[in-house]
Formats: sequence, structure tokens, C-alpha cells
Amino acid sequence: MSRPTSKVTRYAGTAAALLLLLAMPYYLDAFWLQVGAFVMAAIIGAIGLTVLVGSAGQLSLAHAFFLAVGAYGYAFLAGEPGAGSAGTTLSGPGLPTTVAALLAVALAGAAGLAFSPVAGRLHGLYLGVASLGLVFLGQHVLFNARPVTGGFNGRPIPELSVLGFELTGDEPDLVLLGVPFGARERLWYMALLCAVAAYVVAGRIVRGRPGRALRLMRQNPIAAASMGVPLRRYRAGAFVFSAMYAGVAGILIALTARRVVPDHFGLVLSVEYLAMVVIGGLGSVRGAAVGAAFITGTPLVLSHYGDAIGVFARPGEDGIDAATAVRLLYGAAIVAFVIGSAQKGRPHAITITMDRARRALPGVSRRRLQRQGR
Amino acid sequence: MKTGPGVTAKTIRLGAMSDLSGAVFGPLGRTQVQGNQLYIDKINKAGGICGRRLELVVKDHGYDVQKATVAFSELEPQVLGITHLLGSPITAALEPEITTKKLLTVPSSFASSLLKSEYLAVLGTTYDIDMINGLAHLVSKGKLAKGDTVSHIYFEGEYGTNALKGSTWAAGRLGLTLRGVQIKATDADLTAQVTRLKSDGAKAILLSASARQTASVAGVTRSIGLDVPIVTQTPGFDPALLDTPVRAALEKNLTVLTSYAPYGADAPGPKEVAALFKAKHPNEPPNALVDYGYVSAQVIGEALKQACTDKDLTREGLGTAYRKLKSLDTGGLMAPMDFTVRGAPASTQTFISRVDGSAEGGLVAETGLYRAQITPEYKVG
Amino acid sequence: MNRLIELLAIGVSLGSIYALIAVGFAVIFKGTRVVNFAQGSILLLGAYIVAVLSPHVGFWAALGFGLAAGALGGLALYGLVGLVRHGDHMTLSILTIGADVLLATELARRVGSRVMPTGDPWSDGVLRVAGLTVPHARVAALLSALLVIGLLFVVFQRTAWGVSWRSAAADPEVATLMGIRLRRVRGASWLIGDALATLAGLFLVAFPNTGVEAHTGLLALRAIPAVIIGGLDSPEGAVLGGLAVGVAETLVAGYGDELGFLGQGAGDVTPYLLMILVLLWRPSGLFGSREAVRV
Amino acid sequence: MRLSLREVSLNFGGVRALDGVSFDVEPGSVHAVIGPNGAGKSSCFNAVCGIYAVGGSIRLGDRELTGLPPHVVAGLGVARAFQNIALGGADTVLDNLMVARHHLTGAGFVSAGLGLRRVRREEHRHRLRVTEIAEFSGLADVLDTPVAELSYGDRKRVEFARALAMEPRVLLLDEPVAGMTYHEKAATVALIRETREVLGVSVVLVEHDMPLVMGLADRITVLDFGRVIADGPPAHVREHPDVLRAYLGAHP
Repeated sequence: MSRPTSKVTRYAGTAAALLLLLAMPYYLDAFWLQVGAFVMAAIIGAIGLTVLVGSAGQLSLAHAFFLAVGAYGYAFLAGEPGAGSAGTTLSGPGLPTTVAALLAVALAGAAGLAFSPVAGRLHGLYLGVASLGLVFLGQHVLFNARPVTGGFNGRPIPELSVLGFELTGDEPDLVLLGVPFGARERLWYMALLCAVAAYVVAGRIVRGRPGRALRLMRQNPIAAASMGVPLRRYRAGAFVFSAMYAGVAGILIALTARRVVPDHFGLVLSVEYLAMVVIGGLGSVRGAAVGAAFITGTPLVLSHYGDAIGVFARPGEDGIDAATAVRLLYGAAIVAFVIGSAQKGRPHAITITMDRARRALPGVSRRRLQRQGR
Repeated sequence: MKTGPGVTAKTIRLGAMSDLSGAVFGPLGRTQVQGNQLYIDKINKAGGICGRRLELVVKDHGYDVQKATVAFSELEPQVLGITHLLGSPITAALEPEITTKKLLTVPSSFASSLLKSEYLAVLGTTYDIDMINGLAHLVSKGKLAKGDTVSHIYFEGEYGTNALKGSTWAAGRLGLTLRGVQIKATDADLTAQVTRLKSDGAKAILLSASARQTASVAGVTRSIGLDVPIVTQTPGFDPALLDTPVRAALEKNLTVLTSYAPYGADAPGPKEVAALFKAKHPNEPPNALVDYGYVSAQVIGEALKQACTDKDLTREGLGTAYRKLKSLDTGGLMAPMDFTVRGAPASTQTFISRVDGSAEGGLVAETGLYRAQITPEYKVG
Repeated sequence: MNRLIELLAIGVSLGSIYALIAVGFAVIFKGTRVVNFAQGSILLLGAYIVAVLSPHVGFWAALGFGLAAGALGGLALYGLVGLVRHGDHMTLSILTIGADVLLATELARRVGSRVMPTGDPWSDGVLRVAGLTVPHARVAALLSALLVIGLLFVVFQRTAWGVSWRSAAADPEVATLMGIRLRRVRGASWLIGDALATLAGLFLVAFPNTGVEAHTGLLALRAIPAVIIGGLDSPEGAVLGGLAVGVAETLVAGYGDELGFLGQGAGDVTPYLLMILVLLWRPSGLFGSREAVRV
Repeated sequence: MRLSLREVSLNFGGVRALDGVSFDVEPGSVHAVIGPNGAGKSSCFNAVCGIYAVGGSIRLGDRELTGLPPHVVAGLGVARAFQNIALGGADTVLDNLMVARHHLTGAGFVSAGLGLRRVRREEHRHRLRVTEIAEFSGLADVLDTPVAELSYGDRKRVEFARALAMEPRVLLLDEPVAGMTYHEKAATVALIRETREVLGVSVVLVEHDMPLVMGLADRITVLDFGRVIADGPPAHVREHPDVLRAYLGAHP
């Protein structure tokens, strides 16, 4: 929304960044590729949330639930019946994996829609708190619906494949430019593709008609309604959108982790996603991406370098370990960013005095205005 | 000498993956890693194995599968074996890779379902066998009789369901009626559930949960006047409970079933571990999980010694060597273990202990190692 | 039948503790329109202070310090929220989530694996009446909740301060014109709200529970459905919501076998289910003020 | 198109905010609604916009508005400029004006997200039109400025332009000059006159500035305690005894 300073430089920058990301698998080892895949999954999820919380002003702590719907939806729909761990018997229709993935995203959207009667009726805070309930109810189902979810130990994730080519697995062998393209390399590209697409689509929505309507709805619902924005439909729409993004993110997380377990999809995850979008600046797609990279990447990277840095206690010893440090860091980040962004915030209506000369009415526009725009 | 990942001319690297920061399992993981390190320190002091020093690389996964998969892909290429892997969902998530990478791993779990897996070394008895021994023990002491009702409060997940399998089988054989009550790891207040047991007329409570539930059950049974034996397993006891108001109830009614000896028990192994622990962590409260951590590393260590004799310090070599350990003596830290039979538990003897607040680590032997008469009839798996 | 009565007794006493926390939420929300998600970590803070100090200064003095710590924690949060001039209520509530993460993480690190008893005078005593057995601590909880909440309502209704609090909550602008100092009144909401949470925390960790643990604060989340069911801005509704949640949770847990179709461990999630059902029926809770606006 | 209110009533917890209010706004006229604070002027607007559910009947031409949700009322050509500026502060003036095109455009989540040609064309077309309206309202220079950076007077003007950008049949202006300087007021009055002349829109105006109202309005409805106490041309209303009492009673 800022003035396009120099489009050429911006495009060049974007292209360079993309090229760099495309080349990464040639330089990075398994660990980094995996971190990257998780980060990109989180970016997608966070973008979905920032549109809901930031643009539409609907506080949601239910994001973990929608992530779970995507992840488990895929695990179940693509899963074959068989024995699970801890004596559970898994069921599953064993759909082709691409079909299962698409259906799982649709399922997440449907879950968002199903929640929207609640979402449409509640505003801001009530919704935020009610959505908390969804996380707990969701986890309860994950633990108990054993044939579908595998219960406490979860379910394994089938590799995603198109026409026999595994997009996230090792089959068939593939070597490009002397580098074997195994599961992790392929996953990197899959996740990158999804993240870029999610970024572009969300950017268009936020800049376009739906985004403008959502933002006004957030700041002043009555004004938005008076401008012709059907509030309930838009609230529901934002929920469905965010749930579908969470669905995609959930599938990617599942594919990267290779197993889904209910423990992962708890309140902490919801709060982490909220932290991502707050740190990035509510409503900002780019900010959400940065926030997601920070919140998801930092703990993984810190534990990698933790020993080398030597600031944190080594695992099993006294002091602040890396995981605790990260939690403190993002708690502090939420506080700091909320205070910071509100401080510099918008100037208050009354504080600014007006003494600019009135702008003359340009007579030329009279005739043009008479053409009714309807 | 053939060598594999993690092995250099001077060192052998082993890994440990634990929850060191999580609220529920963090404390358990920490103690076991300390136990691992005690063994490794001792071996290194004595000159290492195969002329190589042992090194332990520790990774924290915070009981989160996402972090665990990342940590594993980082850890796996640099180690020969894993002395400690905590968390049943995490073990389930990593098991396929552990198998394909042939990485000998000691899971911090006694679930009999893990016995199927070639490269998971489940030590001692399994949860189900512990429960069989425990229930039979109560009957032999006359605390339970045919026809009595017994309640089993258990965690959802591998640990609980495996234990329930054992208790159900034993109850059938011993003519008891068993009622299962499933709970979550986060359920701290079991008032409602225990009140329910009372009206069911339960004569004993089996508890396959963690220490906080043990505390709640002990407290509630006392508060509602239900004076029955409570039997819990490895994760269900923590000496920290002895500083709380339920201490008296625990001392009166609690029996603890473990695969490993109580801390500082009267045998050379536990005595040695206690001495090492005191020397290294003088200010920390002791806990029998140190023993278990120590044995976990010891089993890998013994397998390494065997592999060294076989001149094969590769992962396959370690896997083969481990299957040669027939009657592994741990100086009384655990019952003698036999890893040569695939799919069978390494032992069927359980340590049965009672609570004594004055003892270090809070447990004293009630019977020492115990195997019920009916136990050999039970089929694992 | 006996079981039902016993479960009801447990449910009501547990519910009275939830009610304390829920009233705390409602007082803060009504006073300042912020949902204080840090209620849980403040509760933990208070209970932790009591547990740390009580061996040294005795339980009652420690209790005083604990309540003071909780109340001051509330004030500190209010100060933090006050730093944000132009934030809407959602942003402010998110701020409390951040504060909660900070405080809860640090406290969890300090508590570690310990179970810290508070040394309360009720210890493990139990009261037996007509076949019912109820721990002394829970009886004390019920009585304290009745007393404190009753007193609070009297203050709100009858005193001059209560009148200014209510008018400040109803219409801040008009209240300012009437000469009410908003900052003071709002600060008091946080102070009271978090002192209530601390008191509740003390009873939550008392017998039959064993003491303060790293995740004690999570229990405060159970009060969230309570306050939503009652209506976020209704302290009276919060009392009812707290009791409803306590009873519902206990009954579902106690009749677990008969309610097997809900899945094992359904007691925990019953409050949330109840909450969503109530919200579908009345979007502002049972006693929350509804808006005439039809948007 | 005529806007007519018949026996419109509204209760707020026992208080009658509107009590049998009836008046007509003739097509193409400037119609002022005045009255002391709390007389029900803003409630009246909210009722017309569909924000409050009211009793009685509100019609635009032949169309009954009561019972319709706000966004449908907006779609029928009722636009409103708010008294307390209700703009998206972080968004630019252009974006704020584009919101007003919501009911005239159709891009949804999917089509906008995919960046369909149809959407891009629509966006372009409406951007041109909005730019014209901005020029007309004297906002051409600040189109790309975030609203929060504008002066109070300019924001009021954006508020007005946004209502205009809805291409309304009836324009509801809630205190359009409140808090403005003398020059700004004059400009706004000129703008309102121009709007009526050029677009033939009916303007309903709530305003406290009596000289301004008397000079601008074709007809005035006076509300007090939710009831109509006078209705007629300015000259008539000025002399009405009830109006004098309502206005002057407080300052004897």
C-alpha cells in the first residue's frame, strides 16, 4: 500500500531471493532443509491467521485446531487401514494422496465454515475466547477418535505423490545436476511452491476488495456494514480462508514430520501462531512470513548452535536452556511489538490541528462526476 | 576394524534425545540424561571402549514431534547409537527412520509393543508384565481375594494401554473384576474419578500415570476414606511427592513397580550409581531414574564392547552385538537381561518397592525382584 | 444417589474456586474491556510466593504476601496495558497473552519439577457429614469464595466507590465528566481481579491436590468457559458460570463410564463444550450485556 | 427517490430513543434534522441505515427498508458519512474510498486471490471513478496518503467523499462540519451544494451549526426527546414555539 518507489528494484530483489531459495537444496544438509520446510509451512499458516486477526479483527486461538484438521485430514484420507501403535487399529480410505491433500484443505475450510455461525455472531474478544474451546475440544477428539487419528501416538503420514512420483519421498530416484533429489529436497520445493503461492494469493486478497472490506470491518463494523459489506458473510469468509491456509500448513507440517500426534496441536501452538502475526504486525502478509520464520526457526536453529554459542545451559544442566530462552523471547516479543506498534500508532483525531488552506474545488470534475458510476 | 557413523579413531559418539524443557516430562528426561552421563564418565575414566572415548550428544525435543524430527535429522548422521529416547509419540514418529538407519536406540519406555522393533532396545520388564507381577503380589499378600474389584487408572497412550493389557489378563487369571479409567496426562485432580471408584467398591487401585496423579489419588483416597492399596509403575513415583501433604498416605498405601532397582538399593550396582551421582551432583535430590539412565547407557556400552570384540563398530555391528547379550549383569541395577530372543522382554522380574520418606530416593525394597507364578504363561505382543 | 450427591458436593466446591477466578476475569473485563489471559500466570505467581515464603514466615503471613504479589502483578499488567494508548481491546488482550508467556515460562523454570506445598492449615483434613466426605480445604474454599465474592458485590452495590466503579465501567466518558478518576478505578479492577485469582490459586493447589507445580497456572483456563458462559462483563454471571463449570466437569468425570460415548477424559473438555453451546444460544453469555446493534 | 419515515420507534432498555417519528425527504432536497443532544438524530440515521431494528416504516421510493440488514440498505443507495470519523486509519485515502465501491463491485476471496482479469479490470475502472470523486471533493493530492496522516478537516472530507463514492441516492451526513475551521466549513457547504446540484442526490443532514443549517436546508425536521416537534421550511421552523422552547429553554 506504500507508494511504488521503484518497481524494477523490487522485482529484481524478489527474483534474486527466489533464485536463492531455489538453489538452497544444493547447499544445505538435511537438517536445514527440514527446518526450511517447517518454516515455510508456518509461513502459510501465519499468513492465514494474519488475515483473520489482523485484517478482519477476529481474534482466534483456534489456529492449532485448523492446522490439525489439515494434517489429520490428509493422514486419514490418504491412509490405509492397518495396525497403529499402542494397539490401535487404524482405518482410512486410502485415497490417492493428491486427492486426499485437496480434500483435507477443503475439510479445514469446512471446519472454518462450521465454526462460523459462532464466529459470525461473536465479536473480537468473545470469539477469541470461544475459539480457545475449539482447541481443547479438537484435541479431545484427536485423542479419542482412535481409528481415524491413531490416538495418543498419532498416525504415520503417507508420502504425497503425483502419478507415482513422490513429491515428498525418495521414490523414484532422481538426480539433478549431480545432486540426488531425495525426500527432503523435494519437500523443500513443495513447501516453497506452496508458500510462494500462498503469499501471492493472500497479498492480492489483502490489497483488493475483500481486504479493504475486512480492514474497515475490523476498525469500524458499523461503517463497513453501511458501506455495503455483509458482515456475517465476511467474518465467515475470513474464517474459512484462514482455516484453509491452516489446512495447507498442517499438511506440510505432517509431511515434514512424517507423523501427526495430538500433543503438537495444543494451545501452545495457537499462541505461537498468534505471536507470529503480532510480531509481524497484524494484517501484514510479509510481516506474518517474517514472524513465522522467527518463531518457528529460532528454537530449531538455537538448539543447533546452542552448544556452540555457549550462552545457554547445555541440555540437562542448570540455567536457562535454549527452549526456555526462546519462549521468554517470544513472550517478550509479543509485549514489545504490541506496545511498540501502538505507541507509534495513528495520531489521535483531536491532537492534530488543521490550518491548511482549503483546497479549491476543481470545476472540471463536475461534468465527469455526472456520469453516474453505477 | 570396521567403523560406522559417529566413530573415529579416538571417539565413539552416542546420542540422547529427551524432553529437557517440557513441563510434564522435562524432569524425568533430565535425570535419565544425567544417568547416561554418569556411565559414560565412568567408562572414559577407565580408558573408554575399544580404545575410544565415549561422547554423548544431547538434544532437547521438548516433547514435540516437530522439534524431534528436526533434532533427529541433525543427530542421526553423527552418532553410532542412542542411549536415551524419551516420549512415546516421538518414538513412534522416529521408529521407521531408526529402523532404516539401523540405529540401536534405548527408548525411555517399557511398552511391549516396542519389542517388535529390531533396533529398539527395551530394557527389563515391560509395563504389562510389571502389572501382572504387581497384581499377583497383592493377591499373594492377601490384600486381594478372588471376586474383588480392582480399578486401573491409566494414561491414554502406549504406557497406559500396555499396562491395562497386563492388568486385564492378570485379573482374568486371578478371578478379579477390573475396571479401567482412562485419564489424560494433564488431569491433575482425580477427585471425581476416585469418588467413582469408591462407589464401585474397589479394593485396590492400579495407577499407570505420572507422579502428579499418584499424589492426587493418594490424597483423594484419604480424603474420602478409601483405605486401599495403590500400585503404581515407573513413571508414577517421584521422591518430590514426599515433601507434600500426601506423604503419609503414600507411605501407608503405595506400592511401586519398577524394572530397575530403587535408588541406593542394597546391591553393588545401585550403590555405585548412588556414589557417582552424589559426587557429581551433590545438591540434587536423588531419584531412581538415575539408575535407569545409567543402565540404558550401560546396555549400549556392553553392546559396544561386544562389537569391539567382533571388530565391527558399524551400526549393523552394534545391532548384532546387542543381540548377543544373553545374561547381562548390571550389578543389581536391573534383573539379569537377555536380548537374544527377538520380540520377548529382556526380563520378567519386577522390583516391588514401598515408600519410605526417610530413604534417599524415597523407595525401599518390599520383595526385591519378583516374578509371579502366572507370569510365564503370559504372551507378550 | 449417594454418588450423585457426593459428586455434586465436589463439583460445587471446585466450582466456587473457578467462580473466584471467573469473577476476577469479569471484574477486569468490565472495568477495562480487556480479557486478561495472564490470569493463569498471576495465579501461579501468587501460589508460588506463598509456597516459597510459608516455611519462613508462616502460612498466614505468606498468604498476605502472595495476595499482595497477585494484586501487584495485576497492577503491573494494568501499567503495561496502559502503555498502549491507541490499541483496541483485542490488541490489549493479545498483550496479556505475551505477558502470560513471559511470566509462566519464568515461573515454570523456577518451580521446575518440584511440587511445592503451601503449608496451609487445612492440610489433609476431611469433614464427614451425612456420609459425605469433603476436604477441609475445599470447605474453606467454598466459604472464602462466598465471603469474598459476597463482600465484593456489597462493595460494588452499596459503597460510593462501587458506584463510581460501575459508572466508570458503564460509560467512561460520562464518568470522567463526573470527576471519577478513571485510572484509579481501572487499576483497582486489575488489582481486585488478580487478587481473586491468587486466592483461587491457593485453594486450587491445596488438598486433595498436593502443591504448586510448574503448570498450575493452566488451571485458570478452566475459568474462561465459566466467565464466558456467565457473560464476560457480568461478575454475577461469572459466579454462576464457575459453579456450572465445576459441577459439569465433575459429573462428567464421575460418570465417565456411563458417558463413554463422549470419549475418555471428557470431563476436561465439558466446560468448553458447554461454553460453545451457550454462545450459540446467547452470543454474549447468559448475563452479558447485549448490544442493540444489528450487525 | 423519496425517503419517508412513518411512525418510527426505537427503545433502548425502556428509554424511547425514537417515538413515532415521521417525515419525508423529497428527492434532490437538502433536509436537515436538528435537535438538542440526545434528541434522537443519530438514532434516526442508524434506523435508516438498518443498524437498529425499529418499529414503524422507513421507505426509499417503493422499497421498504425496515428489517433489511445494513449492507442491503447500502446497496439500495443509502450512503452515510459518520460524525466520529470512521475511516481505516492505516489505509490510504484511495483505499478508504474504494471500500465505498463494495456494493458496486464483485471480486471475492477466490477471484481476487487468483488475480483474475475480470477483477483487475473492475479494480481499474473503479479506481478511475473514485479518483474523479476525490478530485471533486478536493482530495486529489492526498489519494496515496494514509488517512491517519491527514488533518482533521481533511479526514472529515474523506468521510464525505467516501459516502459520495457509494454513488448514493440518499446521502446521510452526520455533523459534516463539526470541529471544522471557518474556511473548511465554507468549503464543505459548497461541496454539499455542488453534490446536490450535480448529482441530484437527496441530502439528509444532522448538524448543530444553526446558521449553516438555516442557509443550506430546504426543509428542517426538529427532534426532541425522540419526537418530531416541528417540520417545515427554515423560516417556519425558526418561528416555531416548541423549537424555541427546546433550544432556548436551557438558556433563558
